[in-house]
Order: sequence, then C-alpha cells, then structure tokens
Amino acid sequence: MTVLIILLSLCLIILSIFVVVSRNLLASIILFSAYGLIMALVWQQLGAPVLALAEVVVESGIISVLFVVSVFRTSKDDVE
Amino acid sequence: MLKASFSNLIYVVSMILFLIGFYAVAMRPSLIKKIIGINIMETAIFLFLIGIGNKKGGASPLVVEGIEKYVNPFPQAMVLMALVVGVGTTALALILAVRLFECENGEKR
Amino acid sequence: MNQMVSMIPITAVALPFLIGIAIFFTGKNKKLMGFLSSIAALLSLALVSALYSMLVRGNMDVCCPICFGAGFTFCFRVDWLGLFFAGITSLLWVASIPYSIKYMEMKFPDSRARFFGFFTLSAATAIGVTMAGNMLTLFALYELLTIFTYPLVVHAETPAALKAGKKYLVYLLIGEMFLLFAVLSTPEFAGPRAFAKIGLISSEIGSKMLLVLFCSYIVGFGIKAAIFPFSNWLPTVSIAPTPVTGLLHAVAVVNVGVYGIMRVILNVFGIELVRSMGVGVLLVFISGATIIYGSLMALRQDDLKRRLAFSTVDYISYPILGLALLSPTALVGGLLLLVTHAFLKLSLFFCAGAIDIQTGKTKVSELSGIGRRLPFVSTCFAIGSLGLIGMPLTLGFVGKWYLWQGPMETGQPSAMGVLIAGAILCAFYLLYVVYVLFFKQSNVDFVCDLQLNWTMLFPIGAGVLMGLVFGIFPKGLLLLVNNVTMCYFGG
Amino acid sequence: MSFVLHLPVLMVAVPIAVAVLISVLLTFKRNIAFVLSVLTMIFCLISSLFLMVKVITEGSFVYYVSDWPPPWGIEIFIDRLSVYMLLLIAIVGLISIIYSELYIKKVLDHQKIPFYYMLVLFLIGSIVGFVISGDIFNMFIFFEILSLSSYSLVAISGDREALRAGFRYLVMGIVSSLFILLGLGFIYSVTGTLNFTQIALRVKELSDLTVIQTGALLLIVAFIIEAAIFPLHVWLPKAHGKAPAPVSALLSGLVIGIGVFGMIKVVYYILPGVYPVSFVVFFRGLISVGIILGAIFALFENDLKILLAQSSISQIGFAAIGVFFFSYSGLMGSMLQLLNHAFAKSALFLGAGAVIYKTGFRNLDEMKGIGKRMPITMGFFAIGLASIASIPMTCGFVSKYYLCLAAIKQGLWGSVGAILLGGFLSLLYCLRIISCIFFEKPDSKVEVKEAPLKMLLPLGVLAFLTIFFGVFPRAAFVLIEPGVKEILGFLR
Repeated sequence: MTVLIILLSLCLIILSIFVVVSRNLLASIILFSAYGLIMALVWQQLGAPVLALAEVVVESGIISVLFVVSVFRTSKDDVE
Repeated sequence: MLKASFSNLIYVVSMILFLIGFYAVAMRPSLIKKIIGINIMETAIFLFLIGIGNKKGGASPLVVEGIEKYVNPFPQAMVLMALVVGVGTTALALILAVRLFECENGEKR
Repeated sequence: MNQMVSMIPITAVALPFLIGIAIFFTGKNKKLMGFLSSIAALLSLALVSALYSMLVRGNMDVCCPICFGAGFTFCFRVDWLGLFFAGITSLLWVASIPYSIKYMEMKFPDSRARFFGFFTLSAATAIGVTMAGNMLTLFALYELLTIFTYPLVVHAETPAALKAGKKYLVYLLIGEMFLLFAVLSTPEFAGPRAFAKIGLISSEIGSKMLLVLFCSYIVGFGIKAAIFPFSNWLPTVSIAPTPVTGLLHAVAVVNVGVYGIMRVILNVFGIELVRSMGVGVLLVFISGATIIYGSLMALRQDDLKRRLAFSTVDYISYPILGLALLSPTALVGGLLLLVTHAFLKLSLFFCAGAIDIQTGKTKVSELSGIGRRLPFVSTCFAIGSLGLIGMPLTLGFVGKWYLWQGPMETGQPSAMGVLIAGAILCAFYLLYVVYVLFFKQSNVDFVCDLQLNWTMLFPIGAGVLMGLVFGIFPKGLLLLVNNVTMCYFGG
Repeated sequence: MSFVLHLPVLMVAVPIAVAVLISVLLTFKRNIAFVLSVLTMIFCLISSLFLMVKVITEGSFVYYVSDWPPPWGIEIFIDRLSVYMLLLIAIVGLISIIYSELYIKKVLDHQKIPFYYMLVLFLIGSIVGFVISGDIFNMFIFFEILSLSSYSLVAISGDREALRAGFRYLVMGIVSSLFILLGLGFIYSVTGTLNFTQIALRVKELSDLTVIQTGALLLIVAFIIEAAIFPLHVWLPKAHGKAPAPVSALLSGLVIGIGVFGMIKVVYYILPGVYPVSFVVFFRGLISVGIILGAIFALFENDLKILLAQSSISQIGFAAIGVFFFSYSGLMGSMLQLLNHAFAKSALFLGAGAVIYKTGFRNLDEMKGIGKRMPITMGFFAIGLASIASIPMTCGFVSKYYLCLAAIKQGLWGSVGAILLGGFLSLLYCLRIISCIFFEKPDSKVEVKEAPLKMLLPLGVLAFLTIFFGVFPRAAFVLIEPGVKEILGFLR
C-alpha cells in the first residue's frame, strides 16, 4: 500500500508541476482534473472514501467545468 | 532517517504541492492560473488534514461490525466542509476573472 | 465647599473652552461673536484672580484629579508658578480682545467666527497648560494649543500663510514627539497631583537615561520656547494676523514653552538634581546662543513684524537663562523680564498692526516720518522699546537688575558677557526703528485714510503703561515673583 | 435572562437568514431590502447590549449550539473582549447600512441594490460568527464567508479598477484562509482538538512545542494578511479605496480589526505566551515598519479614499503592535485603537463618500476649500481626522498613549520610535488634508451644498462617539479593562 501511495504522490507532484508550467490553459485544466482524480485515489488509500468521492465530483467535475467555461470566455494562453 | 520520512510521506508531499500551488499564485500572470494554483494549495492542505487523521491499518470511518480501529473522522468532516466552501470561492474567483477580462477587452455581453 | 473650590481650576479652563466652541456657531452675528469672546476672556481673568486670592490666603490645595484608569489621570492644580503664567496670559487676553475685534473687522472681514473661535480656544488652552496638575494633562493641553493655533496662522489662506503653517506644525509636532517620549518615561507622570512634590525623578534611574530624559524635555518644550536651533518657526508665523502674533506667539505660546522648561527643572527634576547633573551650564549655553542669534537676526530684518518676532526669540530666552543659572535672584529677574516682555512686546506688535492698518506699511525702511503722523502709536512704540532694552524707571530695568546678579552669585562670566551683548544688540535693533519713525525724513507723501479709535489704541497704551507703572512701583510684582521662587529655593 | 444565552447565535443567524430572504425577494420587493437590513442591525445592536450587560455582570460563558457539547457540536464562546467587539460591529454595521441607502442608489445599478444589502448582511453575520466561535475551524468557516462577501462587495460596482482590486484581494484572502486551514491542521495534529479552551489545556501537557508553534505562526501569518500588516498589505489600498464608501467603512473599520482580534485569539487563547523571543521581535519589527510606511504612503497619496486606506495600514499597525507587547497597557492600547479605528476611520470613509456623492471628486486637489461649502460634513470629517492623528480629547490619543506607555515600560525603544514617528506622520497627513479642504482656495466654481441628512446623521454619530470616548475614556475602560485583565491571566 505504501508503494502505491508513493507512486501516486510522485504522479501528483509531476502533474501539478505540469499544470503550473504549461503554457496552454486548456491543457493545464485537463491536467488539473487528472490531478484531482489521483488525489482522490490517494485519499481513498488513506481511509477517506467518502471524501474521495466528493473530490472526484467537485474537483474533476464541477470545478473543471467552471474552468473550461471561463477559459472559453477569456483567452486560452497563459498571459493576462 | 529514511524510515521517518516514509511515515511522514503524506506531509512532505502535501507541503511540496502547497509550495507548487503557491508558486502558481504568486508568480503566474494569468488569473486562471492563479485560481488553479489556489486549488492545488487547497487540495494539498486537504491531503495534509486527511494524513493527520489517518492511522496505520485503520478502516474508513463507517461503522461495520468487527472492526475496532477507525481513522479519525473529525478531520474528514472538516475537509468536507472546506471542500464545499472552496468550490464557492473558486466559482467567485472565476466570475471575477471573467468579468475583469470582459472589462479590459471592452466586451459587454 | 472644598469640592467646589477644587473645581475652580478646571472651570477656568473648561468654560472659556466651551464658549470658544460656541463662537463657531455664531456665524454672521458679529455682535454675539464679540460679546462671547470678551466674556470668555473676562471669565478666565475673574477665575484666575479668584484662584490668586485663594492662594494668597494660603489655600494651596486647589486640586482636581479626574482618574480614568490605571496610568491615565487628568488633573488640574494651582500653585504660584502656574498662577503667575496664567495671570499674565489672562490679563493680556482681556486687553487684546477689543484690539483684535477691530483689527479683524478692518483687515480680515471673512470667516471671523472661525478666527475668534480658535483664538478663544488657544488662549483657554494656554491658560489650561499652566494649571495642569500632572505631566499628562500638561502634554495633552500643550499639544491642543499647537493644533488650535494652526488655523490662526493660516487664517489669511494665502500660499505663503499655508507654507508658514506647515513649517510651524512640523517644528512644533517634532517637539511634541520628544515631549511625549519624555513624559511617558517619567515615573509617576500621570498620578493625581504629580506636581505637588518637588523632584518627581529619583536619580536612581541611571545618569544616561536621566540625560536623555532631560534633553527630550528641553527639546520638547524648547521648540515652543523658540530656543536656538529650533527658533525659525517663530518669525515665519509672524505672517498671521497681528492679534495672533501678538497675544499667542509673543505671549501665550512661547510662555507655555518657558513654563514647561521651568516645570521640568523645578518640579520634575528639582534644582538639586539639575545641579548635580551639571546640565545647567548646557542650558545657559543654549539660551545665550539664542539671545545672540535672535538679536543678530532681528538686526537684519526689514519687515517690522519679523523683526519683532526675532526680538521675541531673543527676549524669551532671558527667563530660561535666569532659570539656568539656578540662583533665586536670577530666577526672579527672569520672571520679571517675562512679564516685561509680555506687556511690552504685545504693545509693540499691536503698534505694528496699527501702523499697517493705517498706512499699509510693513517694512522698517518705509516707516520714515510716521512718527509725526501717528504720534500716539509711535510714542508708545518708543517707550515700549526703551522698556524692553531696560531703561531705568521701566520694568525691564528691574528685571535686568535682578538677572545681572545671577552670574555674579554663581560666578559665570560667560553669562555676563551674553547679557551685555544682548542688551547692546537689543538697543540697536529696536532703537533703529524708533529712529526711523521719528527722525528720518520721508520721501513719499502718504495719506492716513483711517482713523483709529480707542478700541485699538487702548490696549497699546495700557500695555506700555503697565510696563512703566510696574517699573516705578515694582513692589507688588516682586512679592508675587518672590512667592514663586520661594516654593523652590526655600526663602 | 436565559434568552440572552441564545442571542449570540441569533446575531449570526438573523443577518444571514435575512440576507437569504432578501435574495429570495430580489425580483419583486426592492425597497424592502434596506428596511429589513436596518431592522436586522437594530436587533444586533440591542442583543449586543444585552450580552454586554450579562457578560460584564456575570462573566464569560460558553454556549453549545443545540446542546451538543464539543467535539460533536459547535461551541460558542463569549468573553468580555468578544462582547466588546460585538458592540463595535453592531454600531458600525448599523451606521454604514443607514448611510448606504442614498449612496448606493446613486453609485450602483438598480438591480444590484438588494444584492448589495444581502452581501453586507452576510458580511456582518459572518464577522459576528468569527468573533464568537469557540473553535478554530468555525473561525475558518466564518472567515471564508466573511472574505467571500468582502470580495464581492469590493467588486460590486463592476468597473475595471474595482474588479482588479477585488481580484487581488481575493487572491490574498484565499491564501490567508488557506494558511488558517494549514495552521489548524498543525494544531490539530498534536492536540487532537480545535476548541480554544481544550487546546490551552493540552498545550500544558505537551513537551515539544515546535509543531504547535508552527501552527500558531501560520495562523498569525493568515491574520497578518487579513489585517494588512506591512509586507502583506498590498491588497488593501486599492480594495478599500475602490469599494463603495460604506463598504470601505465596514472593511476598514471592522474587517481588518477582525484580523487583529484573530491575532489576539491565537496569541492569548491558543498558545498563551509561549513564543520564542525572536519570533515576537520579528513581528514587532514588521508591524513597526508597517506603521511608518503606511503613514508615508498616505503622505504622498492624492486620491482621498486611497489615502485613507493607506492610513489604515498604519493605524491597524498600532492595534497589532499592542498585541505583541504582552502587557496590560499594550493590550489596552490595542483594544482602544480598534475602537478608535472602527469609529474614526468609518467616519472618514463616510465623509469621503459624502463628497463623492455630492461632487464626484475623488482627488484631494479637486477638494480644495470644500470645507467652506459643506462645513458640517467636513467638520465631522475633521473630527475623524483628529482622532486618527491622535490629538488629545479624541479616542486616538488615549490608545496611542497606552501603546507608547507599554513600549517604554518594557524598554522596547524600536517600537517606541515607531509609535512616536507613526503618530507624528499621521498628524502630518491629517493636517495636509485639513489644510487642503479648509484653507486652500478652490479652483472650481462648482456650487456644492451640504450632504443630505440621511448621510450626515451617521457621520455625526460616529464623530460624536470618537469625541465621547476621547473625553470620557472611562466609558471605554469599563468595557475593555476586565477583558484585558482576563486574557492576561491566561499568560501565567
């Protein structure tokens, strides 16, 4: 179990770095929703299945949709 | 030393994620990126809180007969509430970002 | 009964204060405004004389503490030193009211309610400072005095006046910063009746800290008393209307500064401690420098009011010098000179204002030949000047007589030199004006289109007359001054 | 008197319930929003008075919402200081809402007006909740609601500058609330509880304090952001300067004061007095720099409302520095400064709002000589300035007096210098404003009349309160002193 958590954590860190560094906003949002899914997995491993479910719904669901909508209404590049 | 850092793995990871998120908030010019950074920070803290409540080999806090060792449910309840509040905050931030963008580009809808 | 008596000092401050606030709301009603201003002045004079009679009868315990909480007590108390200063201010306040009403009517007809409101507030606060029973009260009123005089300085609302106001505030507020520090560092500064005993500070707090405290106090009060490096604000604010320069900046405000220094040396530190610290010499040096500096600068001024203002810088240091010599005789001399200065300088300023109103001349070089057109004003100016220089038969002479004995008693020849040089320079810069007034031929003809009535001439004449009367019969005044010094030097 | 026990919860619940009600009525009854808000605030004021009487006579009490004791239920903790804060909140809240009516009608779109009242009520309800909550997590939740409504209120006018200011505020605010969350995680990990009294008990049993100190540090940093203390003040000037005037009054008068109150809670309740010296010295240094810098910024600012906001940075520094003196006088000064700032700064923002309402002028240059055109409005404004400049006979003098006294007693010469210099600079910028609005000749020939009575009255009440507490500081001492003594008792 520990190994799984280590792997997932590594994934989390790498994903989050990509999310922050990526020039394309749309790409970073998609990566962010993947990050949310992996985060949910970690939480499940840590004995919080209900929270994991909530995280999937909220982070990868509602918030990602909100992000995509706002990005479509603004610009797609990583500049202000 | 190595063993200690293994048991504290969750804390270390959450701190790293927190700092990455903080970098995005502080350094990236794009408003959307800042909001994403805020979300990363937020999830990092949730991870930290869940890590606090976790006990080795503890079951999730659902009462099932025969299990005596549960993880602490209290941090999980906190995270759930904070998660909900966080959605609201993110939504408001996005609304502001979109309005600001429209204002600056002279688009009125 | 005792309760009521103890309320008199605070009443003497609070009543004129409230009247001053009421004056703001008189608006266009000129009569009511004048009436209220006079009432305030008369009321404070009456209350101060009541206190004086009480003090003569030996009722020293006129004290009224208002405790708000730990370490925050306001207290009003009357003793000889305070009453001496309060008496001068209230007397001259009454004298200057008719003059200022007339002056403002002619010179600044706009927003007079504001002027008289702040004028009354300032005078009331200046009297309040002298009745303060502890350092906290003293500081609070001291700062209020600065704030209340600011609108008077900028009353003309010209850019030059605004600039002068800014300078005034920066100087005085820096001083108040030091003062607040010193006040708060003094143990027992806010206790009820803190001034009741002599020597609030024990020498146990360390000689370094004592010196820092002393210097902070001297800077704090000294800026208001216009001592040497900090004296430049005083000539600058002579741009204000003449009643302000006359009553407030030649009498009330600078006197309050001198009063503060006296309180610090006599009550807070105590003569003995100051003597053992050896800082008296420092103060002698500072006041000597101020005397020389003020006189030299006064010689160079062409603007009459500026010249008189520098003369104030010069003259107001005599009491400090008298105090710094730490001998009772010198202190008597200093206090007498303070009275001299208050009466005569007020008259001189009022003369300058009168000349300005009648002829529009403000520069000394333009004054030639005015002596014959305005004989009364010019004669008063001449007598006042002679009094300030210290001619026999004037109060200035009596004061200087006592002051001169100070250096002889304590053996400080440098102070002697300063006194001689000061007297000579004073004669030069004042008598030159008199010379121009009476003996210089005027090139241009001018018309006196206005006739001054008695309301303006009376205060001028009264001030000069007081200087003469007290000079010839100095006994009563000496008695009062001796009472003041006896509290600290013990006979 | 048992109904008094329920009042704290009602003071949170009623504003929030009314806010929801207003948002439901949003589409049809528009005018009712104002009336409802005023009634709500009057209710809050009355209940805070009742609470005050109860707490002063009988001491602090604990209330469990629907009788569930912690750790399951929500605990509400009312002591003398929180009652005092509640009174400030109720007074300033009521006054700003009354003032809002005319101002908001002029500044905002018609359909936004009920929305505005809804947000203000949310703000006030959540501030009350923040003050009375007995555990850190509830503090966090109320802090989030408080922040959300403040961001929205700052950005409500929808113009570009306001939106920018709102967004910047939002980013800083969220970071600050995340710091709270992180800090409470740290504290929870070693104490296993978030309840203030229980934490204080557990701390005594702990041998290693590093973790809990880190947690407390994070909480303090969060409140430093909220209170806009020096390096983290960047969001404040624009946010308070660009918001509608009554909102600025609420934000400047109450919300940043709440940051200081949070600090007091952390420093005195959670971890009473066990801080490394370097840590305390560091915070005092930061706050001192903030006091001076804020005043210097204000000295060179031209936009009146932004100037007032800059001065808030300096003024709230005075309140915050007293917290780190750990002494009676320091805390007295701090609490008095909160009172002074709540009343005087609100009066100033409302006064600046009155000028904007009447003339549209925002810059000091344009306001030359306006004191002669609207003497009563500007007279009240000048009283507020006097209090900010700590002139004797105003509340500001008493507070700064105590702070300086505390610093001198402890021999903290750096803080003494900062307080004295800060006070001096405050006097300078206040007199700059005074000389500009009263003594300079106006450029324009615009005819300006006095502000309407509905705006003058709130201003007048605030000006009266600053003078009242300055002339009779004992009235404030009665409220503050027992509370200060009580929390100083925790230190030992």
